[in-house]
Amino acid sequence: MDLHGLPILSGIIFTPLVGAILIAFVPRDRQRLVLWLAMGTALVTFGLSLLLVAAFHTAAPGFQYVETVDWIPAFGIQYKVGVDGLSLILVVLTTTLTWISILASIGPIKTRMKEFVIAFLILEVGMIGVFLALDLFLFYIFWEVVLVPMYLIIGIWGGANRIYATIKFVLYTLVGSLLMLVAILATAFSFQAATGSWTGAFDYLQLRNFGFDGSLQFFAFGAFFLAFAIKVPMFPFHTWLPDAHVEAPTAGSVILAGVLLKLGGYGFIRFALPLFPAAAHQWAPLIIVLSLIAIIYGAIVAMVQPDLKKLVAYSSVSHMGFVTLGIFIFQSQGMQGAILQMVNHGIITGALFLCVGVIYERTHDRSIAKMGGLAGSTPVYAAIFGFFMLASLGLPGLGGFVGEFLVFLGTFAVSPIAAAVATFVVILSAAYLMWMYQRVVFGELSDFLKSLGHHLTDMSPRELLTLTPLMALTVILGLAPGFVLNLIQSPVGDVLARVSVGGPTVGILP
Amino acid sequence: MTGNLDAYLVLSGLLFSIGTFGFLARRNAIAMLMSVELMVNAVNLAIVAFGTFVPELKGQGTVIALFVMAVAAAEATVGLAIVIAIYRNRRTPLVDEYSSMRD
Amino acid sequence: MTGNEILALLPFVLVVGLAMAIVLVDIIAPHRDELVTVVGVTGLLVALAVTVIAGPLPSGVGALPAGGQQVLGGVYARDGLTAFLDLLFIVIALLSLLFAVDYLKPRALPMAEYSATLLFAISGAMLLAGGRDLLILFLGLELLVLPGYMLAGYAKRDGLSTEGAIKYFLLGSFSSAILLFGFALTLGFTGSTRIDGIAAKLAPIVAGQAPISIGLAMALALLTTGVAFKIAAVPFHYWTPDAYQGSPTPVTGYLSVGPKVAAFALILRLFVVALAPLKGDWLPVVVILAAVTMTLGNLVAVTQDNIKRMLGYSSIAHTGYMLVGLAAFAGAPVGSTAESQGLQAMLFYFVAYTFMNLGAFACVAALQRRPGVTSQIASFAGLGRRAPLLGLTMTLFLLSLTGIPPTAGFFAKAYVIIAAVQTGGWVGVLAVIMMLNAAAAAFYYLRIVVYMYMRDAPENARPLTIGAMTRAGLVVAATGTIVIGLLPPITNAVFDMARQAAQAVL
Amino acid sequence: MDTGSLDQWLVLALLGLPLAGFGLTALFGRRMGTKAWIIAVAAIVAVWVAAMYLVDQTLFQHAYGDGGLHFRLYEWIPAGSFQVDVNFGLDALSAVMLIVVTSVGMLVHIYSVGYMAHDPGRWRFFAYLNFFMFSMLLLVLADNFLLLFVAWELVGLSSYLLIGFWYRRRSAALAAKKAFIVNRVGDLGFALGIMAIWTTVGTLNFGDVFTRLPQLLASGGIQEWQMIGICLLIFAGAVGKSAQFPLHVWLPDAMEGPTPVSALIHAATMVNAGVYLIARTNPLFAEAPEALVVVAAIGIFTAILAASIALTQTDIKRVLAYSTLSQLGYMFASLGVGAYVPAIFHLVTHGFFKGLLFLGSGSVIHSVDEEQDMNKMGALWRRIGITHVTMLIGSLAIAGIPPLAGFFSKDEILGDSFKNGFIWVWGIGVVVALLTAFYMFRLMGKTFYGPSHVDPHVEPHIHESPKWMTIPLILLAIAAAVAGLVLGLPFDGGLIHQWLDPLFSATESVLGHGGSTFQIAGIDGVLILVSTAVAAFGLFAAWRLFGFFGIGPQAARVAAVTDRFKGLYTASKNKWYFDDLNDLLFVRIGGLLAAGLWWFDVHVIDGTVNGIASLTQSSGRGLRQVQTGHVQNYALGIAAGLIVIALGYIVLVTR
Amino acid sequence: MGLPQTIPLLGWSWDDVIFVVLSGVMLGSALLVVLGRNIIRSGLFMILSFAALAGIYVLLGAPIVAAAQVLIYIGAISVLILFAIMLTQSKGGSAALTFHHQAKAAGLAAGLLALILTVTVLWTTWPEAVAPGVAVATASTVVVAQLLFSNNTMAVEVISVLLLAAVIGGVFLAKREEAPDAGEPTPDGSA
Repeated sequence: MDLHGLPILSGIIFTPLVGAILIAFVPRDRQRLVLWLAMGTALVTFGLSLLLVAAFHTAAPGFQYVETVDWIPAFGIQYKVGVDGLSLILVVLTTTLTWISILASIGPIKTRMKEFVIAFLILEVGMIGVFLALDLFLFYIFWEVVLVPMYLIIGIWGGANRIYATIKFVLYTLVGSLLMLVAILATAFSFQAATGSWTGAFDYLQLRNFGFDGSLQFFAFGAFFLAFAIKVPMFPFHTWLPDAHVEAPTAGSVILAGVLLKLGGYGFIRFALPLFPAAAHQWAPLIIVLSLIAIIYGAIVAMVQPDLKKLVAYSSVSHMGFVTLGIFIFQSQGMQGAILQMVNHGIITGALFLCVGVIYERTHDRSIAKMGGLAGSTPVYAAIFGFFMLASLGLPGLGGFVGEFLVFLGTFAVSPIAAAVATFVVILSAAYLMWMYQRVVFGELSDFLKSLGHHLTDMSPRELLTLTPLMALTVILGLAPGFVLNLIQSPVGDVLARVSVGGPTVGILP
Repeated sequence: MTGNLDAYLVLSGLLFSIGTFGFLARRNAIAMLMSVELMVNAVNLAIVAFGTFVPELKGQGTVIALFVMAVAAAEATVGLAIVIAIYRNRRTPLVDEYSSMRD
Repeated sequence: MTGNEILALLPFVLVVGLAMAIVLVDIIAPHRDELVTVVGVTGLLVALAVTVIAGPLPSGVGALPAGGQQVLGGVYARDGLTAFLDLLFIVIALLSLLFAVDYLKPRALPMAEYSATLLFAISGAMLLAGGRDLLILFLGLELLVLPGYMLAGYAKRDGLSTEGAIKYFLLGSFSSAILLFGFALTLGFTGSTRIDGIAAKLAPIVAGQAPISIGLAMALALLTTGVAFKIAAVPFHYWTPDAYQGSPTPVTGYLSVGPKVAAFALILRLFVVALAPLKGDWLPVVVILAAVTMTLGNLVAVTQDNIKRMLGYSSIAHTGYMLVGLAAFAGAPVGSTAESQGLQAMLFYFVAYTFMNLGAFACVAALQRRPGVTSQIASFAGLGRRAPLLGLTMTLFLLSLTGIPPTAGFFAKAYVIIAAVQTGGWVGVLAVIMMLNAAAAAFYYLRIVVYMYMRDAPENARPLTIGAMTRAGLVVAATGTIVIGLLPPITNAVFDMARQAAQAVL
Repeated sequence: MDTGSLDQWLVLALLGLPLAGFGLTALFGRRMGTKAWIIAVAAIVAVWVAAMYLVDQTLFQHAYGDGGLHFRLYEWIPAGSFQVDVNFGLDALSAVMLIVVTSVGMLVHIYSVGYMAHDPGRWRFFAYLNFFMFSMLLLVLADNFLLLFVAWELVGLSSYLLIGFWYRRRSAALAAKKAFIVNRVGDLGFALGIMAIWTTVGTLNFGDVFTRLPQLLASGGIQEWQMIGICLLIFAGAVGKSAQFPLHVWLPDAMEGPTPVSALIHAATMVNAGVYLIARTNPLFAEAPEALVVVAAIGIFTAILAASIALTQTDIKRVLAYSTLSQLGYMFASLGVGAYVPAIFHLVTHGFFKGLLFLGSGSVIHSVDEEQDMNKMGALWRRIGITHVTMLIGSLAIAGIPPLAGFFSKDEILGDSFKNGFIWVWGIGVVVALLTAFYMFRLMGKTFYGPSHVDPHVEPHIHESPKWMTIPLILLAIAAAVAGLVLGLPFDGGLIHQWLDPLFSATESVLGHGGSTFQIAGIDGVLILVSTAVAAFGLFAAWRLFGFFGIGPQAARVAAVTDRFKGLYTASKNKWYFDDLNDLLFVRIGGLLAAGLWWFDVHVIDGTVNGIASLTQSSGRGLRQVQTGHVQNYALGIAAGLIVIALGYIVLVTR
Repeated sequence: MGLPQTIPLLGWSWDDVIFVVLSGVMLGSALLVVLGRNIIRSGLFMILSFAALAGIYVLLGAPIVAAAQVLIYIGAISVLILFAIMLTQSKGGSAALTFHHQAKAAGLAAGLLALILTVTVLWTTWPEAVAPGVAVATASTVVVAQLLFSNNTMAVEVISVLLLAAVIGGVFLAKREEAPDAGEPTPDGSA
């Protein structure tokens, strides 16, 4: 299938915006209509992204469906979007999680539903835009567009300490991204200075073929690193995450964990590495060490969390450590694993947050200590929660495993010691997840839960509807990750060719 | 001495400094305003001196000095009006008692 | 005077005439605020149209001879920069008029004197935009600031207003005297009152044909201090918070934009043209001023609970950002693109800043329509619910002030940084400092959003009505803020104008 | 799939049937009530039939030749140069494993119908059991390391689910978690081993790895220490799954699961996976004899360690669990000394008799109202005859009394150890044999003979188990009785050797063993006599102390013996304090570390962030002091600024 | 006249003498303006200072400026200021507390400024055309008038606008608000 000349990418990017504008005109009291419109928009976007999947030429290298419109010709800034395998899967991840999140919010969000869905749809615009932008300026704009709706989602619909959390989130993110803006502009200028023209100065496709000067690379990479590391988040820039997750409403957490954290990983692969390969090599040892610390550290700290969401948040720190490790090990399997891990983490952690949300809906509490014995009273919930718990700890056969393993494998090929350190986390993650699961699900029904009486119901059909697709995806990605791996084969090859270290290094056991 | 530009400029500078001191040290709004007038006069002296000694300026110095005086007059008008307005509110001309707004 | 000369001067004349006309209208029909507003707005629209016709604009409208259309022997000239700034000043006047109506009336303050004074001030600003003679520039400056002092004290029964006014006035005249001394020394040293004449006299010094004089350094110091005061750069900013807090809110809005941009216009003529040969000498000072200004502005703004004061400090920070553009110009080699881009960025920043900052103050004013509403940030609590549209608009302005895309404020910052980075060196460092500042600034801007959306309105909050004029003004400001960011043709148009304006002084 | 032959379909059916059984039971089992077992049991019976057909094809018909049947289902992970398929292999080793797994599995399933009849969660139980069967069969049939690893972890998961089956019991939940986590420690090593293999040879398929890795070593492509490293990493996986020292701690706790689970998973099948793995990777170990020594050492140490603990335990299932550890130690020792066939032989016989013993213990427990403490049993032999007889057969078998199954396999292990030059292994092995016989008959004595200590309330209700349970017991007893005779005779040339020798001969020849012929009249005969005598002595000692068919136990002598070895006795009773050590290391110190890191996170990292924020605020607050509200101060500031700038300019200009 | 060309002994020209005297008077009275305790007396000294300055203008050959100085500064501004002083003099006015506590710092700053200004002026070569000691050309009224109405036409117009604006604003601010309608006399009428 081929979509000859249809601006499918712009369609995907701006459909949610159109939906948001439509919803803005719906009277506040027509809640149902608002919801239908929101769901409809999200599903149409989802459908469009699937259409894109169908129309995508997996075998073809490079970017497809590139759209270019001059925007600010004075600086050669363009509206330029395009899709390759890497962005494709992340776009599909985004569109999937968006409709699931909206569906999941129908019950929990009780006030200002209209504003909520508008914020959510605009958030979707930003996220998709980041994944599709091929112009650095445009990329930056979408990057920042993501910020505001998330700020509002946490700040308005969040928990008790939401304001602290949301401001922390924004300031943290801004510090990184504004420096990234300086770096973007610096690279653009460097390009302009060399070519004598602004044409193409923000064009990713041209910039990545342009060898930047060493010191510029070093500092620009540093700025990009900061922006992406904060978003990922990498140790020690991670402390906004537990706060944001704890305070965010369920859907916010889902998107935050599911997509927003991926923006950082995506940024590394798409921009930081190809644009500044030499600097990437300079920075890589530091980043690898930080990743290793994050992997172990996040897991250990997760072990003592009293709050379900905080636990999952710290587990995200640990899991996203694989992503950065896989990326910066500069090895084909490692990077493929990192991408796969991004997708898997998006699905699994998103689902875990949904699971936490389900119980929070009933108890308005998230402290592990008050839970217990859910297996008896809500068996379906316990089973699904267990499923994602296992997926999260990287049980083979489920999604999490393949990505993790590829990262470990790639790391091992480069540095067995690093791999051993990283792999050690499989024990820790089993420990904290199972410990959490045991205390929440096993045992006798806790007094606190008993006091809820008949309010402690098992999953509703709507909740099932949000989680079952994710279960299916988790299984599919575990059993047949090939379709994702095939998509990212050529982007990863390309990136690695640019950082000029590729392929497994055979025979370097420790 | 009278034929020396430097003398006039130094004189101007001294007058300017005296005005500055008055502005910094006096507490009464009107006294401060008077200090500013001294400063403006100092500048005027410099301008006139330049107008006399610098050939390119011909009579321009004089002209500018006249305008500066006019501006000073306007400034004084406005300033005094404001002083009177605030005096109605605060019943004091001492500026350092006007510190309801700070930080 | 030829017809062309008349046309070139016409916008200024129209604004002055309009001011007088309003005085007349008030004498003929006293206390007719609506009438005054209508006359004022209509007149300004006419002036706007005339300015467009007079040009020169990049679209080819009102093409003028090279070097601009000289008027009256060259003391005033209309060039790209004049046109650019005139348009901006008229818009500022227009918005300041619109926003004032609903604020002044409940406080029994007359519209006529306000409008007339405001227009006189604007006419002063327009003189700064076109003046090419030190005397004209000085008179323009005085014409700008004297009405400003009066506007600051416009709520004359209000102790804070008069207190702000007298502080503003005293310090303002002090700085005027300093600036004037600088003028005098420059004048004496170069023997010319014309800015291009001064530049011509200074050129040999730069070329190394004449020794650079210590007296000239003193002149530079006096001039720098004078203009730094007018743009409210640290450490000459002290008047800003107090004058802003005390002034009636629409006046604060005007003060935060009009005199600042006009003072920058003076800088453009004085430093960028007349003292351009010495730019290597004043660059370090500008770099330091910019860094200190934005940092202090933001740091102190973080701690403010009074929104007008907070926005006052924030406007100090914005001065710092604008200075980065100037530094980019000064740091770039003569004739390089970076030189031009620094100025373009600065000019673009003026436009964005005008819309967003005036807009933000207008929202404050709208909230304070009923006398007695304080300027405490807490008064914004629950605004998102009480007045969703007002809340949304305010959010927009705040996001723009923060520099979040795709608002005008973002592009303004981006252009400044492009220029700064392009110039490199210490100016590049300045860009980084600027971005760190922008991040810190997000804290206090977003705090207002927090109040509006994340806190509940006080129990006794009464319903909020927004006057038609304010509404119209807000629409204009909001549209400007969005459209300049979001609609590429508009962005580019503004940018082209800025480019042409910058070319005029290069 | 490459071709669609019937046998390939059958292999797939081996996996598909239990998986389908799991899915259907999980989805509908709850609604089926007491009949929830039907699907699951039917699936396993079908699997057994199919397996038997395949075993016949493999072992008797040699339908696939020596190499076995290999085929690919689909491409699983195509990650550039890392290509892993879902592919299966069926050779003699797999077939032998199939016999044990499917037979014991089927019998346990049947047994469970009776055992779990009154448990409301029986549908879950059968679903889990089926899932375990799927995992275990996948483990046996997997033809590459990664797929094996998947199965490896899935059996761990099944074990987790089944140990924690009675999730309301905290101890069960804890034991389940412990089992999984301890297993993961081993898996960590295994996973690293797999990575090492791929990094060195670029493939994970068994066949390719087994040929290429030795080649690589021969050609100098890798160093010998790398080979040893790979082998030890793989062995780490085996240590975890087969509960060898020091990862043995999970298995006794795993007895929290229902008894059929203990029989199936924690005795007959899953715990053998480690043995299977080492046997499977024998071509690699052949190149790393040093690694084999480690295997032997760990194995025999575990054997004696576990046996010593089993001596003093009072929980009937825990005795059996330690016994399992001990027997697994034997198998590893056997592998370590290069006696692969005896190891597998013992695996098979142990599968039968240990399955039998566990099921028997379940029957015992069932009869005394779920009591597991042997101190509250006694004199049961009259009341539950079938159970008694079958367990007696099992005990004799494990004790190594001829001609029961255990005798043949254990004897081969000890014999080969001795003959291959591992005298120390043999020596310890003989001691273990003695202890084995002793603790098994201690168990028998305390349970079936001597006076009754059964709770008086329970006493009247003691009853023999239903047919569902006894029939599997009888079948297993028969197997435990005759398996040795069938497979092990003639010595060193029985069926098991015919099947497996081709598989291991290459390796055994590389190691330089296996050349010697069996001499019943020579050294072998002596060894047989020694081990039989030792076993008989242990049996006799236990009989004297704990009673036998009406002969009363001698409590006073027991007390005297324990008093004499007080220290050893307490240490044994407390399982040599391994659990306490683990608790200290991982729960307490680890918990402190985690709490410390969290403190670090909140106060140092986040503290820095918040510190920067508050520093900003306080510097802002400090700076706002400049704004005094006094005009003169402002003016002075301006004047000062002017002076500074003037001086600055003057310096700039005059420099 | 009968006077000698130069002053005996000193060898100064009479102009110099007058300059010195006028300068002394000007600076002295300026000092009294800023140092005096009584604000009314300060105002009066200011007038004296301005008058001396007018004399210096004459010496400089700018009689027109001198005239304007007398008319505008002494005639208008000073009177205006005195008037305002009277208006704002509260009962028992605080005559004693005229100095701010930062007076020392102010003195330091002013002294530094004076030093810098003097030094810079003296060290600078100004582009003066007239040789020292030679009387300077006076700017005749005609020249000034020509300048005013040729090059500086615009400035003239602007200054009128400025004054108008100042008056309008000044009137509004100084107007007593109790009776907004009544055209009360304001102190700034003379400007």
